[in-house]
Amino acid sequence: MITGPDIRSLLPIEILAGGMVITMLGVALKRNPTLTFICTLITLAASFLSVLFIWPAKPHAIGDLFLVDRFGCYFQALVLLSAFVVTLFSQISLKNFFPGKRKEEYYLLLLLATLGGATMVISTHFISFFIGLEILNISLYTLISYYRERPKAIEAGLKYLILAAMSSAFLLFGMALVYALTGTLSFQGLAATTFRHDSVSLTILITGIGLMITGMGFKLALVPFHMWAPDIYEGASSPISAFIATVSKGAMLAVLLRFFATADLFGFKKLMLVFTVIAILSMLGGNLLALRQNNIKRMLAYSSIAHFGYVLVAFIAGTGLGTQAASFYLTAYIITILAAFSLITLMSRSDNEATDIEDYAGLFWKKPVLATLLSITLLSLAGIPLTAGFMGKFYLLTSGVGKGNWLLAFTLVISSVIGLYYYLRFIFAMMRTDGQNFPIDSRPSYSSLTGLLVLSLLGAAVIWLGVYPAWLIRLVGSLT
Amino acid sequence: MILAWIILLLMGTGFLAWLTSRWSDILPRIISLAGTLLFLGVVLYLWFTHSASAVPSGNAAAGAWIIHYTHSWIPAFGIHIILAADGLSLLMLLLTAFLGVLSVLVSWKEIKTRVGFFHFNLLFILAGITGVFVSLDLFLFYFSWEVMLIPMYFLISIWGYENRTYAAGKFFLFTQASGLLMFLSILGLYFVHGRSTGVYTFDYEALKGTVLSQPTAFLLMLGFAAAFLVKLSTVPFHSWLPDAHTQAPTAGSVLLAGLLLKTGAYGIIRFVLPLFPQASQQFAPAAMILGVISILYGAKLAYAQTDLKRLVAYISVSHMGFILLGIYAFNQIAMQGVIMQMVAHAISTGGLFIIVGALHARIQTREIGQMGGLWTQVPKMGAMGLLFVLASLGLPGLGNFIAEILILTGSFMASKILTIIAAVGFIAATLYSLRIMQKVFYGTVLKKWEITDFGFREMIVMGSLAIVIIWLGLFPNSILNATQQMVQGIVQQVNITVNGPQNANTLQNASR
Amino acid sequence: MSELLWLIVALPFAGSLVLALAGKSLPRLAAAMIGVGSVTLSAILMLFVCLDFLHANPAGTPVHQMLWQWINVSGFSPAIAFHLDSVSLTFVFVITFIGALIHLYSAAFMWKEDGFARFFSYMNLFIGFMLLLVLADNFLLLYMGWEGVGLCSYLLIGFWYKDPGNGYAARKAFTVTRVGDTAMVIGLFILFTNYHTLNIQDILQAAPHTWAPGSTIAIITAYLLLGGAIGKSAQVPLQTWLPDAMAAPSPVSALIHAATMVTAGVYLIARTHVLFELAPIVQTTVAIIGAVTLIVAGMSALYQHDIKKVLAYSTISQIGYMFVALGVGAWSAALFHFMIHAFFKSLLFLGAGSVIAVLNNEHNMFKMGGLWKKMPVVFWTFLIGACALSALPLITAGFYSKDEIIWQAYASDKGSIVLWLTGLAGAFITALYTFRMVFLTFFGNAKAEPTYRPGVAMTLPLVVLAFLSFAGGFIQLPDNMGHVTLFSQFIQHTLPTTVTTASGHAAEWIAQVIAAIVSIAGLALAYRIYYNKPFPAAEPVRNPIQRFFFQGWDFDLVYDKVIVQPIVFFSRIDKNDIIDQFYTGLASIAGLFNKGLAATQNGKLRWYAMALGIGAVITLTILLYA
Amino acid sequence: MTIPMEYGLLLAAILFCIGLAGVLVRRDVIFMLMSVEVMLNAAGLAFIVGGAARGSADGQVMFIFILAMAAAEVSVGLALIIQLYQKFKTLDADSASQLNG
Repeated sequence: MITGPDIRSLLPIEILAGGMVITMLGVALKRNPTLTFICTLITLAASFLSVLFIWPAKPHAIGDLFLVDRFGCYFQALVLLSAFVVTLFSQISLKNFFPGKRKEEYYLLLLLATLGGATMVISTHFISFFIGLEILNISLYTLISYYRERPKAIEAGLKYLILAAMSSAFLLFGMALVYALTGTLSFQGLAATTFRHDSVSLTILITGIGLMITGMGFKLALVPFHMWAPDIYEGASSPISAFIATVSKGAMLAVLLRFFATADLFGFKKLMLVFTVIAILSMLGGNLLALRQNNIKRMLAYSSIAHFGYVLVAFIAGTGLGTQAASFYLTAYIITILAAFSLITLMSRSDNEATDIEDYAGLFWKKPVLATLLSITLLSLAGIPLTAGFMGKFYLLTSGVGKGNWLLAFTLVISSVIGLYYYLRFIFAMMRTDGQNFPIDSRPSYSSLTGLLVLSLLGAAVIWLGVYPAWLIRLVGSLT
Repeated sequence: MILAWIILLLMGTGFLAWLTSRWSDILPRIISLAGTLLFLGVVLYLWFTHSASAVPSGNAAAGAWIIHYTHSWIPAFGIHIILAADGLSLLMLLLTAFLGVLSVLVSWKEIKTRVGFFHFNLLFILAGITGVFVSLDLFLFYFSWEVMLIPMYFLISIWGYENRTYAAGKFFLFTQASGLLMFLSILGLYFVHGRSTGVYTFDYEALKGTVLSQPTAFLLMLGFAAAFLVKLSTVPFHSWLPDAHTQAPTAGSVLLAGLLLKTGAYGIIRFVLPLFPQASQQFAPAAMILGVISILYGAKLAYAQTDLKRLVAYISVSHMGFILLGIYAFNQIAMQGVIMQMVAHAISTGGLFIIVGALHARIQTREIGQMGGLWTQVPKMGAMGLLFVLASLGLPGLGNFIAEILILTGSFMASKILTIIAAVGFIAATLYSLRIMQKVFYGTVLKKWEITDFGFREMIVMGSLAIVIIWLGLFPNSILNATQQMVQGIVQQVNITVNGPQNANTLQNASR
Repeated sequence: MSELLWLIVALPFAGSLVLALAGKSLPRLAAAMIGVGSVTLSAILMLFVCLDFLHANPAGTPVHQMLWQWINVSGFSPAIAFHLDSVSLTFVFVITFIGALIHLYSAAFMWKEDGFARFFSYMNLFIGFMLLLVLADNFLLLYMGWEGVGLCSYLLIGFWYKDPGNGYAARKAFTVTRVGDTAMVIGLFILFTNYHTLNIQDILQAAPHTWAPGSTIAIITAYLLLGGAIGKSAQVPLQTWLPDAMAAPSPVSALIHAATMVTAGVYLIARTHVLFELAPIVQTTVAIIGAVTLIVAGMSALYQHDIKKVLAYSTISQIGYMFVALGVGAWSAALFHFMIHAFFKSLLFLGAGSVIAVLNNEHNMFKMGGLWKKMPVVFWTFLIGACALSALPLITAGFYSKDEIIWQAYASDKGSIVLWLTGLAGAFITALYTFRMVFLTFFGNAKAEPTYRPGVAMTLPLVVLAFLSFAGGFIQLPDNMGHVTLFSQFIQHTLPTTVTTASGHAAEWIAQVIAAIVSIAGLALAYRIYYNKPFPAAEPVRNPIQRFFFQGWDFDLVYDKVIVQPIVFFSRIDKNDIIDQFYTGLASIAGLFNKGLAATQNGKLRWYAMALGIGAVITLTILLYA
Repeated sequence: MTIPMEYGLLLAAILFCIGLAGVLVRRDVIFMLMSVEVMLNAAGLAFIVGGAARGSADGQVMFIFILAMAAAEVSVGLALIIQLYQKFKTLDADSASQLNG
């Protein structure tokens, strides 16, 4: 029986859905990309504000399906924020790559995907989780291959479709096994229920959880489920890559955290072992893969593999400090990576998306502002002080060391030193004085100006979090 | 508070210099010069007002801070902005300010491109180093420790010489890797302290009392040592230094040799010894051996080089060996020698680097094979070169001699064999130092260079350096008195915590 | 008066500083005024201080003057302070007085050279450091002077820097002496760790009570100090630098490499005599080293053709005599010979210098000859010097000083017949090579024409020194003839008297007669071989033995093979730092990993799917079987 | 008579593996898509079995959702495949590997 409080606490999702329907109707009445664009922005903004509005003092459960607590709301806010930025830059990107084509669907799909993400982060039940995930996935397939002229886009879309579907199959089968054993689909139930402790059922249960990890690990692009990431990042347009890196991964991380917390699996030694292995593989593998990568989008993809490896360090540290660290780090990472991809979008021209390291050669002396922002971004990813990335890494290490996971802490340190190398490569490329001119047209269009503004805001946020993170730490501290 | 203002002043000047560069190239120079001069003025004021309170007083507690400023930063982790200074810090600040002014001056002609950004980086390096020398919160310390690297990286990688990318990257990776290890140790210490006392804080004074089990202490100590030994370019962690020094622009080399290396020594004295007395005692033999190896290996490599700047760089390696040897001798004489060496080496090597830079600016080469007989054309430069070469070979009457004699006398009490081996370094120093004079200024003129002698600005720079190095040689007490109290405190603490008070006293008497 | 002591030291330093800063802009005359003036002033001051010292305290109680606290670190507190007693006064006298004369000489000698001001700035600096050395009241200050004079010697040897050969000689001098100095420094460490002070007098007083005679530590310390001494004083086996040092302008050789610096070793041993007396074996070593040196160097001098090299080797061998004296505990004899030697050897060097100068820088004696008529002043003074050097009996100061040493080498309680014989042999050789030099240079038929006659500025010092090396001896006469003991009494304020075992005037008479005969015999032999004989101007062909002696007993050869070559070789290998390779290795390993992993990203959909499956399998395996 | 749950799950597992094998061995994209469908349905079957064993309706509900989602997926998939064919003139999955490295 849906009650008033339920409706109130689901407001963000409702606004999203409602806004989307309205926008769709609007499109039906009159095709006008700008209008659609604005509607989308308004919807996202409204939804975001509603999150702040409903900011819950105490968790509010809606049946088994949803749990609207601060944690969920915080991640909803993150998702919506990222979606907002992505939308802004999508408009620029569309203008460059998709001139004179129909752009309205794009925004609708974006809203849909966001809705999926927003649903995932508050779900406490396999069904709600699954629905959110699939809404997100299926809209993503389309978004990735939206620029259908570009073979790469199609290839990426198809790859993602097959692989994501596979991973969903793994996830579902895992769920099914767990369900078969416990007879419940809610995270809570998994913790609560007791079942026959014979070897067979135990095997089945463990297998189930293992398969679920596979499915989730795929979404988070953790080694060894990471193969898709670089190709998709490269094939998709920069804003969509940003969307994958932020909304889709962030939402999945939120689910993972919530799932393990609610079903309290942190005590499950073998699981933690699995995650330790995955974390180490991801940290080292990601950074090593990126080491000599000349394509900045692929580089960011690989680095994001490593970064989610880092996050796992906090994740393994378990509830409390671990969750806070993960949330903090994810926030820092989202802001940074959004800045990065937005920058690529701004750099890009219709004939060429600025992805090669050569395109950035000597940028420092041609577009100092852009270059400075990109350097800040890269330094933040590298975890250098004065940037959000450093504080995030500090938080992660603290959680790791606090739990005495020295192995993980050391791997983190070593791998981030490796990582330094390729970030510096790009920074130095920008310092170079012999770079052949990459055609950056300097005609200040309205949209690129707003883009620059947003970008500067993101950059400022990175620095601010790096210098005065106390407020955010307090915030994430209040989540759990 | 004054300390915070100093740092802000430097950063502000940096930004200002960067902004004004769009209008003219001379403006940033003037602004930076003014800023650094102001910095120097303030520090000198502090020095003369406070060195009175820093003169040796009977009982020396290492916590006797002249200036102390605390402000909350990240309460959730007990992180505060704690800025404090004692004799050592003040001395280091003085050095920083002095070299800061000089590095602005030497860049006056050398740096022609992107002047604003250059000075921005220069001043941020100074700010970072200042932060390192005055932060008493371990988190803040690490923060500044890292902050000073980035601008230095830019400095090398933009205005450096032919092979700058490689050098800059190497420098950054080495320091980062070791720095992160130290950071792990800091966190470890943080948690150990927190668990035992329930107070989670990065405050140096609080952490100093932490009770640690032997192995834990040793491991944590190693983490710190890693960072500082790399910074001190101790063999075998030295290999970043020759490249960085060689490729950096003159100002960069001066700051690297004069200050960044010193942060390593400072870190050991300020953090490793007080935080881990026992562990340090365990580590001492190894450290002293490393020191001696550095002295000799550095000297050997210096003798082998044909690139003048690389040669000077290896001299630094050798001299830093003395510092390491002295620190781990654990007595006041050696420790004071170390502090003296920190200053003297900064001056002498700085002078040499400036001369090399001036030469390179004039003849576009650093190969000593290309030089020779230059005295005829540049007698002033030759004379200055002679002075600093003599300083670096430890001629009595110049700063380095005081430092080295104190260090060796002190270390002789700790380990006779090692000291005797280290003394061989004197002979080695003679070889490589005189080689510089011979190959560059004496001998037959190989190429007819048309070059001008030092100008007014350069003579100001070199003159001030010369005066300082001679002053250090004749009136070292003016420095030693300022640090006496702090040194006494640390040495006593180390020995007391290890041998118990009575032994410590006997050791004190022994050195009386 | 003696409170002006510091001024004696300060003046030369000031002069040097002024010349160094303003030298370029000053006219030569002004530079000369400053250079010569500063030293002359301190010489005059010295005379006053000297008189003051003699009158004020006949007891010869030392004067102490503290300028400022140099270092003060928990007990390690040497001061910049001076200690003036009879020994140091003797040295100060020689340094300033002869220094002033030589400066005057140089003003004329160097007039045409460029770098005139630089020369005088170096010379003044040297005087300053030398005074520091002999006046220092603590070992650290002494060491400062010690290194300082080494530096000046380096600078002056390499004064004509354009010739790489000079540079090499300079570096050789500095490096070889530094080897000795390092030993000395280690000695200082031992002294400090044992006495917690570096004040010389304190240590000398404390030593006998702390260290048992012949105790190991005393021996080690004494040996280390000896190391410093033989380095500076060019004794075997560290003598090789001095002959090369002749690359310096002649006045420099006269001042640094004959009169003052090279005798610093003598000063050090005399100054720390207590420590040596505590280690008898070391003192014996000193005597032996001296004996060996005086023969080795004498033989080499015999085969030189470069007039300055002859004098160089002769200096080495004369200092050998002093070492013998020190070794047998004839302290005052050693110092007496030091003073007299300073007179006549600087005289000889200056004389040789003028000869060389007027013959357009001709060093080879075989290309000279017949000069005695052409430059009489130089000849006569040189002759007096030569007589003093070869210790012709009764009339020369050299006789009285050297004879005392030879006698003490036999008579003192530490002396022995062997030392005595060596001394005699040395005396013979000395006379031989000295007059070989004289005859070759001044007699026979002229092979070169003097370009000019040395002016009064050059001849005046010669005359003064000639007078001293003739009359200087009469202040100290053997007790069997006149028994004048002004000098030894003066010295004995500071240093102990010599304990003689063999006594009786008869023995001494015999000894003196023998010594006289020996030196005259040497003269006679030289006369027979070299007087007015036509010698080819060209280098004489030498048989292996001659070459062996000519090359200073091939010490250089050995050192080159055993020490220099290995060092050079060692520095060649591993020029660019093997350790660096290790780190580059790490980097390339990472690179390999990158290649390998990048290969897996082959873009094949089915491979990706496979990877996903494998991942799942791995996960399950860990979960189920870990 | 009742079939033990394990048997049903085993059947589902076998189906799942068949589907997986299909994805791995077939080069034709359409067949890969079909194999994925098989995997999904295997999961669905497992839910049914579980639901039956537990006597709760959740399993069936989940199955409905899976069907819906699979349908959506196929539709998008086929659209993409058409595009693929237009671009690459083939349905061979491996031929579409511009993105690599």
